[in-house]
Amino acid sequence: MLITCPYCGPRDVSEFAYQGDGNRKRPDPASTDPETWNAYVYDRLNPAGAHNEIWQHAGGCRAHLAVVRDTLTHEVSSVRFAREHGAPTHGRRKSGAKA
Amino acid sequence: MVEQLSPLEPVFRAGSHGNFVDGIGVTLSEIAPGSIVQLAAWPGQEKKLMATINSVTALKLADGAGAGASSDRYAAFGFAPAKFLVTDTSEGLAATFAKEVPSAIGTVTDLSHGRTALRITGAKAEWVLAKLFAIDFSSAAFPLGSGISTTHHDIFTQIQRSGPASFDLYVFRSFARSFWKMLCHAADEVGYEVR
Amino acid sequence: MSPRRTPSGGRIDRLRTIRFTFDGTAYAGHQGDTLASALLSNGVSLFGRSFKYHRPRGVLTAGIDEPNALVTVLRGDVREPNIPATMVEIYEGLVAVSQNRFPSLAYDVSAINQLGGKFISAGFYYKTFMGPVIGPLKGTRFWMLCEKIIRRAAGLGRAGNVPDPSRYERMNAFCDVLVVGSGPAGLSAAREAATSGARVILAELDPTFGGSANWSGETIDGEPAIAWASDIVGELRDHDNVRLLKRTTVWGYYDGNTLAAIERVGDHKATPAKGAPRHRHWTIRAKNVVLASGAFERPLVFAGNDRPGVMMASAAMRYANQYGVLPGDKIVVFANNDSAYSAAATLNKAGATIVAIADLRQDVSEDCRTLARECGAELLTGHAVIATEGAKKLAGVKLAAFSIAAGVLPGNARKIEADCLIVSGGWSPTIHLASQAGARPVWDDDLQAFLPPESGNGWYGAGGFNGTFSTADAILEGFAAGRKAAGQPEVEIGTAPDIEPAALDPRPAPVFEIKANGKAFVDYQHDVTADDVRLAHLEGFVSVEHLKRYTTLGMATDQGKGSNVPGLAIMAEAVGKPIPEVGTTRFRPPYAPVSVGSLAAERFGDLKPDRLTPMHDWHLENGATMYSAGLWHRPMIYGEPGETVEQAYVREAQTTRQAAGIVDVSTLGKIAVQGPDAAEFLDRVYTNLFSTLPVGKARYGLMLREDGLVFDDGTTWRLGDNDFLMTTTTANAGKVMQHLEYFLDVVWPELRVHLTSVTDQWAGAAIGGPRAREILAACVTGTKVDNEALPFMGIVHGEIAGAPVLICRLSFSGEMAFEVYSGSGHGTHVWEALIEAGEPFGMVPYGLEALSTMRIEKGHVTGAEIDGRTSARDLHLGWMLSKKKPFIGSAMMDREGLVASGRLELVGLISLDNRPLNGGAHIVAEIDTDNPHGSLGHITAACFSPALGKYIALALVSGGKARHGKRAHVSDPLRNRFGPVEIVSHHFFDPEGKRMHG
Amino acid sequence: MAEYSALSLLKNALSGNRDWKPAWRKASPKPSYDVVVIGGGGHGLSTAYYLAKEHGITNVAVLEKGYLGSGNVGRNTTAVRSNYLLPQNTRFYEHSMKMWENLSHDLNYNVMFSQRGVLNLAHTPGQLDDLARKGNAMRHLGVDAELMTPAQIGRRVPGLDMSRSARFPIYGGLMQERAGTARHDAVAWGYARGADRRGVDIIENCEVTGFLRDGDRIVGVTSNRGEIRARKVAVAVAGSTGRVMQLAGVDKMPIESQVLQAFVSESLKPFLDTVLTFGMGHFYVGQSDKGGLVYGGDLDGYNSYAQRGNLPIVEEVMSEMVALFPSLAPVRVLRSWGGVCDMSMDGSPIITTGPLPGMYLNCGWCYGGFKATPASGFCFAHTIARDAPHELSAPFTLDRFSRGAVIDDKGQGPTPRLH
Repeated sequence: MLITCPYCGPRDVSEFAYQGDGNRKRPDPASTDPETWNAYVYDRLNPAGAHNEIWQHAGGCRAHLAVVRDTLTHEVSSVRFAREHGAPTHGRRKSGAKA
Repeated sequence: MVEQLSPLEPVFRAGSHGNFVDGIGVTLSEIAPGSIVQLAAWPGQEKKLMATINSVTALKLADGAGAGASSDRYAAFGFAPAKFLVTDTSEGLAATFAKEVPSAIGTVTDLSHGRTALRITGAKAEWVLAKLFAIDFSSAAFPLGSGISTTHHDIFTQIQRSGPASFDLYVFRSFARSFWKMLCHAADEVGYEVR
Repeated sequence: MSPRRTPSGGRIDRLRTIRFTFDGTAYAGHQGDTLASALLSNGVSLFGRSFKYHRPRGVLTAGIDEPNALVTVLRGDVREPNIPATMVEIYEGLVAVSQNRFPSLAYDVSAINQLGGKFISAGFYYKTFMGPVIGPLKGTRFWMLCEKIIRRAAGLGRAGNVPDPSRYERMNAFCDVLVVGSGPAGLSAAREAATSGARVILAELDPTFGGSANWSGETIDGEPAIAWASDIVGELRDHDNVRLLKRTTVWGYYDGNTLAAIERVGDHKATPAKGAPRHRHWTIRAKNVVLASGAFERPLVFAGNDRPGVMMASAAMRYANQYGVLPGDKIVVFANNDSAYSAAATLNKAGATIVAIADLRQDVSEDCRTLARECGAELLTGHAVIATEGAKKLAGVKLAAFSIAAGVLPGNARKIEADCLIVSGGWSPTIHLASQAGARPVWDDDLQAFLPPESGNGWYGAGGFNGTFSTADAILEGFAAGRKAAGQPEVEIGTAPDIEPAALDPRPAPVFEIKANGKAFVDYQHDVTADDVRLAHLEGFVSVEHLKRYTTLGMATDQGKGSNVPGLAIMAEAVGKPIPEVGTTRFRPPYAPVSVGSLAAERFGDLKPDRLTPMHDWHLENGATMYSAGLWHRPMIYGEPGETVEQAYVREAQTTRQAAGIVDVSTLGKIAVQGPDAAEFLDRVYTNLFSTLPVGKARYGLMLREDGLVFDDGTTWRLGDNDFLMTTTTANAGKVMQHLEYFLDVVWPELRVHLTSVTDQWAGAAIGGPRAREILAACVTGTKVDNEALPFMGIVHGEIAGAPVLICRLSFSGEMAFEVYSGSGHGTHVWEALIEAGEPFGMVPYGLEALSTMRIEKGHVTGAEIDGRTSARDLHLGWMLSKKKPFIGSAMMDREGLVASGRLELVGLISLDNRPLNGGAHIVAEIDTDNPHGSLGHITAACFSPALGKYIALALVSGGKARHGKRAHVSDPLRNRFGPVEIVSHHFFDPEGKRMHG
Repeated sequence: MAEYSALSLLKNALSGNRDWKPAWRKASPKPSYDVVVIGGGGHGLSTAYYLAKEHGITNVAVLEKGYLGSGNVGRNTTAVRSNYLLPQNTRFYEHSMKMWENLSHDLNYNVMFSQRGVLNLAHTPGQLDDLARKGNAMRHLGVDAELMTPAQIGRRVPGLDMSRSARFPIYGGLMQERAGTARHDAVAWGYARGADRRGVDIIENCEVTGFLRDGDRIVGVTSNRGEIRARKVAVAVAGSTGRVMQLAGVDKMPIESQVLQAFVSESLKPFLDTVLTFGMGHFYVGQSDKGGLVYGGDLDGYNSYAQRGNLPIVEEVMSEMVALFPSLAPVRVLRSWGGVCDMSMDGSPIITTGPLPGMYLNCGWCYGGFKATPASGFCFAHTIARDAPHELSAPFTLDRFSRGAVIDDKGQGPTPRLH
């Protein structure tokens, strides 16, 4: 599997570290609402199909990437810098929608 | 000034090794620059940082990922978004940059002791490196002067193409000895000279 | 002259004779022979024994699909089992032995299994061997007795215990077009792609390029196919943009057009070239792939089809044309299609007698009739082989009239003497790689085969792979596929090359099995018969996967290359459905078995790199015993002659507490945290405040995970307003870095902070003990180190022996202590200067054992206590949880489960029987050696404390503090250590910290 | 249906093996059942079996999307053990182990449970202490465990690199002798046959396409074979939990589906008579009765439902194998495959009522579900029949996350790929 890092270009999956569901939005740090926090820390979207994910190019430029990848085919349809387009800063996309 | 001790010392064996009867495929050496400095700009400040690199080293970096250049004394390349590795044959580069790079532009991190710089040169350099890295080393994909960040298993490596058949590799110092042994092992097949 | 070698022909070098042994007997062959061709040329017919029935087996094929002729190749004491003799190139001194037989290949006692035939049919083991419900053999015991015997009988070759001295290597490659297979289609594709300027890799699993051109006997535009192929190979060699890989099997098609291949670099050599690997594991990232992998000829399923001497027709042809070997003198042909007629013609031309051709079809084309006539064979259309004769070698066949509709017709069978029966049951395209890439094959009624779709995401097919069996069409398809793969526009395809002899009709009759009495094998190696397939049906194991799993069909080392389709066909008939409705198998990597060593590649013998501190060599030179801490190597003790480990660390710790000691702490994770928002960032990631830390001071910090449990700890030093040096534990350095980077990049991108790993930039030496300050004062210049200049947690810059150093006064040992950081390249220099300065004060270097001892005495926590399940309060670090600010973990740390009573809390233990305590021992209220129970917790770390003169330990115990002063017991049934302990505070030694504050 | 025995084998052999009956009926769905179990894998089948056997609930259908046992019960590396650190896990898996010890007899189907031991290796003194902690925890719950010295290990496992100069020398190991391996497919088939004999309908090629609701309550399913109503709907589809729960409108779960690869070598004569795990990586290996070395390692480490993995893990696993057994470098890997694991947030499973009324959920088995098959079905059946958790599975309910009562045997926190 290859992921095309926006900085480094296409690289083997072995250079990347998976950081999971990119749809999660960290609650307001001042909030202590247990349900919100519980959902953030423990619950994950886990779709069969297009999935918004965060990967870190740990073995390269170390940037975190917002990746749209199909969990049925492993096909990567979009890769962007997370810090610029970080999924946590916006709501959840409709499943199947391309970034 | 106290000289830096090479981490390769006990395993650095100058001379010809491996299958060199039909010729030397690659030459391996340690570069030991005086300074290795990491420069990193805040978002939007990258151009200013590049201008500073230019004013200090006279190296002109093109726009775009991994762009780099080198002179007799300096080498510089981008290895991550808005991040650059700059080397100098002399010591003291970090201090120079610390004066030149205000905190509004970015940060300066001295890695002169933290990274070990190795050079592989020769007709078989691409072949030997391809044993260790999943990187396309052909000059079309990896042009002269440019740099990349990658890994060989646990060993994070930054690589700059320093010549048509020459690459400079920067590895964490603690891994340098293991990496050197691996590099020599990979070069056995083509015959190599350590210089 | 070997008995079966033809007087001329073949691609072997008859001037070069190679000597080798098989089962101890010496044989000779020629350069270019495989072990199979060389043994056949010597008249050998018995190659191996089957898996279950131990039936004698010969060689069935000439290639990678060989199910029967498996051998073990010996190189000294190193064993390479289960290699098809058809894939072993002979070399001078080759030693091969047969397998799965005792005492010998010819006389194998386990052949008695055949008598149990019907009893040990498919799946029999599920129905028996369960044994009695009561008594000494109840439970699993009876089965395990039986299993021992079954295991010994099963298995093929034997693996050795002697380490393989071979070298294996990896190669990463990138190309525009990877062509798999170098037959006419592949060569044509490679040429076209190369001409367009694309970067091309051509991979061929055989030792010679050309594929079927090597044995087809055809001419292409008037030129022998072999010459045509070598011309193109020569042309390709002249291209800079082409890499030719022979002996290279592409075995895996992974995501992103990443393909894996194994190149057998040294297997055909007696001794490898210096520095050359035995196998090279290629990872090829190709923009596009041309699959020109050809097709496999399928056996027919009939009684006795496994007798040595039965061979695939194409294989026989290949032995004759490529190796100059005749598989028999008197040959009978048995086929359901035309291709066997070419084989008959070839074998006849090479000198064999074709006794008869039994064709299952009633109607046979005029072309075939002519070929039969020309080779002098009796043509028996509408006939089938219903049995074979002979013991360990074919002596004759029995033929009967046959109709496709009714099967074997009643009437007298006819016996024909023969020493070889060549068989063709049609062809199955080699679609494995396409299937791995996700392609769904489509059944083709004409060809009675599964064909790949036209193209896939990233690949194009050509030739036999597509079910295109005429060489002319294969060349044209290769041309087109090569162009497409290279991204060239399609062009009008020119005229087809002129091939002689003309192609025969590739369509077989839809017959897979001839039903008659006797064992008819579908999967040769695993002894799966047609009756086994029907039994599976009877018992409801109808889906392809159930069929495979229940009968083991297709699970042998040949991976069902020949048996897959016949097995399906027999099941389809039993179910009464068309073949495609029964399904097909999805192929997975590897296409053919791959050596484990090749995949380990450069990591074979070197699993992980060594991570060494700058002072590593000094430690070794000064008697340190090292051990692994993750990838790092760290001194455990600096033992003196005759000392035990305990004596050594007690001496080291004691000396440190009495005078001074020095320890290498370079492995601590160090992260430069820089930028205008660095302090704010640290406030968010640590439980305590860092924005209030003045420049030139350090502070101990604690990090939680988001779930509120403790993650890591360490000191962070403020070197400038915007410049912090964070230290982490050695073990967690990488994880902490990743954790911080995640938050910066994903959660708080607005913070201007840069993180850089500077672990390797700094050599760290911690020097502690009552004399530590004096030692420093003796060697540090440029700064004072007294209490005023360097108070507790203060930081100063200075020099030692000319090298710049950064000194922080902090203590892990509980003594007056300092961490001295220098550039790594100066590490040994500074360390030696410190050692020299310390000598007059009696300072010793100490290792991890003494370090651990002193930290246990002080009750400091490490990874043993921060085990991912403990909270800050469990570790009595609740005081570090700031109430002034939110931080990572603050929202989750008070959940009911994390504040419940009865959690394991950190305590100290003192051994009351003056015997050592062990890490991992449990704590109980009352000892019960026979039936240990009631664990209250466990010991995390233990030592002999020189400061207390007692064996002590840290432990996590339910109830914790409430048990201080109470008695309990260690219960360590694993090491048979039981005894009384007193539960005390984890601050064993100098709880007020007088010593370190000085 | 006839009992399986040596005698029945002989009788059938004499009649040409023509009288065998299907191991289970090919049932068609009825309009309604007391319980519908979604998932014809090990856990679904054992659940149905124990519903019938322990609770007398026989009006049960097991719905399987593909062929029976096509999920992880047929894709795992067959290890059965109860060597856990935390008491909740140890108790549950030990109960399972006891059921395994009698399973072939219970099912009248030889599942070939072979108690040849599972040995965890330690490569530093610290690791050995960690193993001792685990082993002692087991012993304090009455479970067998022993420490082995390097010398003992060397004798038990010839071919293992025992040299002190090895990159990660072996300091010792923790052995559970009662652990071992079983024939994975046989477990599915045995439970299917057993459930079928008690009247359960096993319906293959029946894919659930949605849930029937009465208000909030789940009252059945829709499938490619029509509507099937049920008083209770049980979901036991580890590996597909995300997909099936999404059909019920539950799109967030404390689970990531990740792919785990496994490998088998070509058949070898007996080489390894135990199951071995490496302490410096995730590698584990056993040998099947057919002679193949069955082995695997780490997860690929990303979400996937594709049942296929990638090369880096292949290479990692092989590297670890030859690091332990340098003589196996010339031996060849024959097959590889991928299974999709429900990786939960604490590495422990979920057996629970809900999360919707009328629904029961069994999932989150990470890569350890096979060994749990008997106890999982046993406890899940109890949960379904009694609408309350069994004492053994009570700690494994869904609300443990919000309560902070996670069961984190590896101490890795909510990062599923690290469990």
